[in-house]
Amino acid sequence: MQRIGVFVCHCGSNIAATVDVKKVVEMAAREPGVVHAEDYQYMCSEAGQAKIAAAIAEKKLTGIVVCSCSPRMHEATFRKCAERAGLNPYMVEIANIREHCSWIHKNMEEATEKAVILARAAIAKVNLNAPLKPGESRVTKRALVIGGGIAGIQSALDIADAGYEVDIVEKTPSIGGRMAQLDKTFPTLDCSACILTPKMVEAAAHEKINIYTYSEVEKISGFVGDFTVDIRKKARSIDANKCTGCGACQEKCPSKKSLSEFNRGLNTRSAIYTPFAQAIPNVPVIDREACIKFKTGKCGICSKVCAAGAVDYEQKDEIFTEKYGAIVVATGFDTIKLDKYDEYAYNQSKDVITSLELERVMNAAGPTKGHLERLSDGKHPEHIVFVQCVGSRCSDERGKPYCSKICCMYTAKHAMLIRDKYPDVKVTVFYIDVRTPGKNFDEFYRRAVEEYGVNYIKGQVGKVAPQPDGSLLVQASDLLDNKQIKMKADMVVLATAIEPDPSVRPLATMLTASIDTNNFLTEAHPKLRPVESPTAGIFLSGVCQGPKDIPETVAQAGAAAVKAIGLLAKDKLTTNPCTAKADELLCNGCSTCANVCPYGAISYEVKLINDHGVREDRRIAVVNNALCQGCGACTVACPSGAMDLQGFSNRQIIAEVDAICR
Amino acid sequence: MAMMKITRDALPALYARIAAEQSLILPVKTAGQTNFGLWNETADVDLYALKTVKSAKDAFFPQSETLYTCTTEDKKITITPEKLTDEQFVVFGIKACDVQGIKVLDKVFLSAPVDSFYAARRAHGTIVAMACSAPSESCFCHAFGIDPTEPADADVVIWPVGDTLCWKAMTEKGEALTALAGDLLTAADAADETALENAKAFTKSVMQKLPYANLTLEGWGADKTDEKFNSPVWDDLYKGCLACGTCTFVCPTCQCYDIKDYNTGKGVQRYRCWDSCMYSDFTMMAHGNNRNSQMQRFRQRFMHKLVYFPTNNDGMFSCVGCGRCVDKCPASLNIVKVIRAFQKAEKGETK
Amino acid sequence: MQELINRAKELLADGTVVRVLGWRKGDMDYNPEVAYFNSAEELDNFVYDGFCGANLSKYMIEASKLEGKTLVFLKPCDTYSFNQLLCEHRVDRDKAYIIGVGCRGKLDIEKVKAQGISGITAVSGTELDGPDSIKVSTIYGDFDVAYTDAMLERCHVCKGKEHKIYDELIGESKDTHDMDRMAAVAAIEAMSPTEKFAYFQAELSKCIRCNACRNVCPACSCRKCVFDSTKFDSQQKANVDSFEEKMFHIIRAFHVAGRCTDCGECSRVCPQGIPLHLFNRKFIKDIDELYGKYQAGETADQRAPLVNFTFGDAEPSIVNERGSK
Amino acid sequence: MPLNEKTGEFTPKIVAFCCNWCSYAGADLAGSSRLAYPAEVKIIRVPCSCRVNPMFILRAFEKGADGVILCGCHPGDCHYSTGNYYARRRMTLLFSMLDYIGVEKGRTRVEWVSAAEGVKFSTTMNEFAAKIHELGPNVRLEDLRCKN
Repeated sequence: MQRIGVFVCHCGSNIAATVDVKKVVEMAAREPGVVHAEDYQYMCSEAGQAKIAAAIAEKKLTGIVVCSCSPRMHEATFRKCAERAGLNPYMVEIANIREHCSWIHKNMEEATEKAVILARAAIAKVNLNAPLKPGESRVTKRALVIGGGIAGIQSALDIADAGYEVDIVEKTPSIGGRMAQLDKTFPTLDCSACILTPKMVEAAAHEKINIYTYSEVEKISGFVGDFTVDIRKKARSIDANKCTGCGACQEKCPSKKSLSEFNRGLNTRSAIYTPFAQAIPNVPVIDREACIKFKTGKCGICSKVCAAGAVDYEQKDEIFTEKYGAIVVATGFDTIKLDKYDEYAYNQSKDVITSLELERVMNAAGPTKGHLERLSDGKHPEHIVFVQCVGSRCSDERGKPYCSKICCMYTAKHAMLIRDKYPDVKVTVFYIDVRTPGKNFDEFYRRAVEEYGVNYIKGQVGKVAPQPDGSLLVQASDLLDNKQIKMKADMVVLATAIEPDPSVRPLATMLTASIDTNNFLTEAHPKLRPVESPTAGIFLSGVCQGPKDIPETVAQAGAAAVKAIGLLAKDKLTTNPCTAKADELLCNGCSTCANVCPYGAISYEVKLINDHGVREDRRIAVVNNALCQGCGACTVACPSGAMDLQGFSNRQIIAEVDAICR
Repeated sequence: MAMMKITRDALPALYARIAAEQSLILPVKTAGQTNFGLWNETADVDLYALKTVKSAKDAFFPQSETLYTCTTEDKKITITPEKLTDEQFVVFGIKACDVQGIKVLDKVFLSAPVDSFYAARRAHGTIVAMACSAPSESCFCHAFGIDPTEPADADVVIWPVGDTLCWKAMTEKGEALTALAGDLLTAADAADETALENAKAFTKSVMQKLPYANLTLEGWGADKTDEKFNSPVWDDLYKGCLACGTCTFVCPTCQCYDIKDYNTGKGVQRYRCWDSCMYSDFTMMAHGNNRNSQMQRFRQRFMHKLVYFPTNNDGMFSCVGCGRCVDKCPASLNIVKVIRAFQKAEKGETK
Repeated sequence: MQELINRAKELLADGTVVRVLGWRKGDMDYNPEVAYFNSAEELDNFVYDGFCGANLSKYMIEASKLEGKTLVFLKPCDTYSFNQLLCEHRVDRDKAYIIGVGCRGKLDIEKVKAQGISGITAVSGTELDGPDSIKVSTIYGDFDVAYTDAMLERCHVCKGKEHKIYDELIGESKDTHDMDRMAAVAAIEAMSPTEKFAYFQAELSKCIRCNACRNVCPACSCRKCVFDSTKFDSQQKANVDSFEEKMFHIIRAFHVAGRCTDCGECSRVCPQGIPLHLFNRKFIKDIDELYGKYQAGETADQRAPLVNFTFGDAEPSIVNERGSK
Repeated sequence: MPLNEKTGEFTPKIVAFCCNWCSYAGADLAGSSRLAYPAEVKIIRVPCSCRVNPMFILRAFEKGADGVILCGCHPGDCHYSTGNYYARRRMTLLFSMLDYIGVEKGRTRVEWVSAAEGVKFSTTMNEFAAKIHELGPNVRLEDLRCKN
């Protein structure tokens, strides 16, 4: 049986004016377990707290109830007070007789009665309270960044600058990501490579950053502060320590017919290759599928020409295990496949391209060396049609329901760049809406229209038909003039929807991080915790969380880094003790609880259980206290009542219900 | 006392007359099922049902009953014992097997220490037994020496004969009830007596044709503990058992109960309620359970009925052959299968 | 039936399984019991006919704890339960060898008795390939009863003849569906609150808390039921008044909502004939109508509706529009 | 003993489960804004609406409550991201079942109240209490043992 003290606060006249405080004290004193009850002007004041501390000591109280303002106001105060007096802080309950009582009721008798009942409920609850102790877990002071695009690079740099070791894992042979493929960036039109490359170099040179390119995350276990990750370094077939990056091997490689991933398949590359000139690391990779040596056993030219002797055909995938305290996910995006969009003739005509392909066409290092020309015949185009929202804001299953957010701006950029460089080329843009929120964005778009004479037509393109003369016939509707339009074009550029990189799905499973129906990683709170995953210790950087442009990506990358730093800066994590706990004897091991846990906090283990003399191996739920946030979803999902929430246990809540309904 | 009779049409009037003086408990149909229940004007009486789902046990040993109530006011606790039954009541239409069931309960509850709640009910209850006219395929009361046409130990016995019921008071309580029935009863004549004898003979002929007519209790009874307890037959038989309490709760003789507290918010009601030895938490103690497998629990129930009880009660079995468990067991396990499985095993036959 | 016995003997003999879970001949033609068979000799008492209604899936929870594989016979509707148990890690697929047995609907002797037939001594014609009517012999004479007239309620709303999980199939099955599964639920929904209350009050007042419905239910597979544990202060054995029954039956149905395959065992075993499936089906109907059609046990890897959601789910206030007028 | 039982009028018992993050704060805001609602409403704080077990609601009725209301964060705003979505399904099914067995509609309610919606909290409680007054005492789910 508890020895409970009840402390009723007047809150000056805030409570006492409407609630007969003395009556509450008198009634509370009669409740079972209550051995002490008193009132005071301001319980939260130093003098008030001293009274509580004194009573705890004198009456050997094991639990206290403070009838005062909202627990949101002073629960922490009274818990600390109890702790100082030697009482477990979780043996404190608050009866909210101010916000929920004295401030809303005028009739003293009614308010007093309610205050008595609220006190009674709190007493009934504290009778069942148990001392709780926050858990502790250690923090490995090292971060993992998954994805080496601008988001990953920025997060890694920020974390490393704060003094923590960071590993970047990038699945392609070089960091740089999508941004490396872009030509110019809006709205400033500065060259993408010019601003990205220094960042890449900085990351590579940073003493706290290790970059694992051509590598993938294989397995993740553990939890916040203490993740264990297996990373697969795929066989590059090159000894990176010996390679000087001279490029002779690529020049001499006889297999040159593989499509260049970096150039979006618009031209070819050799079997041994670095994806682009500024690649980091500047170490090539042998594409074993395309390599003659690997296919036939003959050739070996690259090895022969390599002065450094860096080529190693025997190299194998290497898996190593590392511990991390925090994980930043920056897996980025890809454009959606256009297989289902026959109406745009993307697969029929080489002159129908995606915007990302246009970036390569416009780029000096691209397949056309930066000359704007038709890919089918190399002719200079006279008229280019841009189609917006290809697969974005789409109501059918071919596309995505969301707005890809970046297309309006990059299309304006493309239109403007073309008109600037080739004033003879006519540019028409079909749009549903032009969305330009952002600093200097609308100005930018208006310049495209007003200064550069880009022809914007509100309407949707219904069909792009390749003509026998090699041109394209674009059929569209003009929604403002309400008429059908047919126009000839030499090139059509599709602003293709972006989607999370497909690698994010299996990764999310490994991380037990939740993803939404569009495969974007879910944030812990859409407004208040936008860069954290609900799974503690996982932070979201860049487009893996939702469509965004470069400045937003960099901002989020920084924010994710700060959150990770905040975690790594701690030596130990104190965990909320109000977590779920499974009663081993009652647990069915049915996994229902894990299904509703938003934090991936529940796992299962097979354990030998002695159930009143019956010994058997049972599958039992285990809650990781470092991950559990104490929502209680599992407690209700659990049919046998095995899962309970400490601090808000079934019996405690029932006791409150009973006390109120008495 | 002389044989009386009442016509079937007059029964409602009889019920009303009895109920005006005392509580009347009789087979009542609710939502398609017949159980003993309190009579009132709207009750759908189903006197002619062969078997109620539950036996008449509730009338003397209710499924749940409060023993005492604790009320708290401030820190003061007041204990109020539940009042013992002090009003007369009539249980009408109990079959011979169920009356024998009550005799079994008497053994348990009326021997020292006497169960005062039960004793009070027995003292105030009048039993009107009704002879069976058409026993069914699950009946085997004969195996326990019960004659369904001649219920023993009742206060009044009634026999349905066509549209008439013969009525005979057997005890003083029965006489009092007969007096209360007054002019609704008339004296039976020789023709009635003949018809009754014919009816009894018919019932007995039915009994002989039923599937369990040849069931005996050979091998069962007092002092058979050693030879039965460790038999491998149990292990084979129990497997289908779902560990529910159906057999226990429909049984006229099962007498185990649990004592529990109900939190009323203002205190505690301590009540007892039927428990089942088939339940995994039966006799659960702090250290665990003394029977921790379903085989043991299954064995307990039948050993108790067929061995332990007769051992402790001069050979009286605590099964009366009502056949309710035969009808109701969800897994089609029942005491007859147990009786026979052992008889076969002991004769060296495989099941 | 002989085919089943032969196959079971083969599987025992070649060591594929170490025991057989099936039905054993009862002492009457209509009460076979669930039993294990450990040898070819014991299998001579195996039976499979219209009265083998028991769903053996739940027994596989215990069988999964035993050494070696158990051969289990599952009817089409039982396979849903097995899948559901698999989904909840309550049975071990590797410990089960499943023979999907044919089914043409299962019989209920109570339905025969309800036709006024008593003194039953024998019932024949109930086997899988038997005739359209069964022959009931009684001490008063013989009666023919149409097979469908003696069928369990659940068979009139048969989910189909397809086995959802099995290792091999023996015997033809029949889809015996000839009634609207939700008709009874809809009829209750159409009542006024007072009528509804009266209906359930009458039904539930019969409950004797024998727990047969719970213990037979393949979804009620908790090691310790919440009503048997002290965790919720909900331990109940009494039936002092009607509330406890309501609490028990609402929560029982709620706990299996989205997990109940509608196998009908609860109603089959209730000694008081309470149509317990009407609780489960109400939840199924609501789930189907509000969250999209869902059949528990269809596969072993579904996400049950109550551990799932969509952003656009109906608000609880929809009950005000859908419920009683 | 309830102090104002002297009037002899029906004073319902109403239990309001409020999630800690939104609705409890909304109730606090109603308080600090002095937005009155009947004293019959008593609030129980739970971490999230998904913590509320249907058994708690039945328990309240068993013990004599006349109305039970559950308040949580608006869908999409749950502090734990998804808790209220589970609560929403659970309560929808439970309420539908209560209606099905003949319990008067309106004795149970779910309302999403944010921390900023003091006005909504107060209005909701006023409405709900009025509804319970209209329905009268709960007799269909009470346990007679809890009556005196």
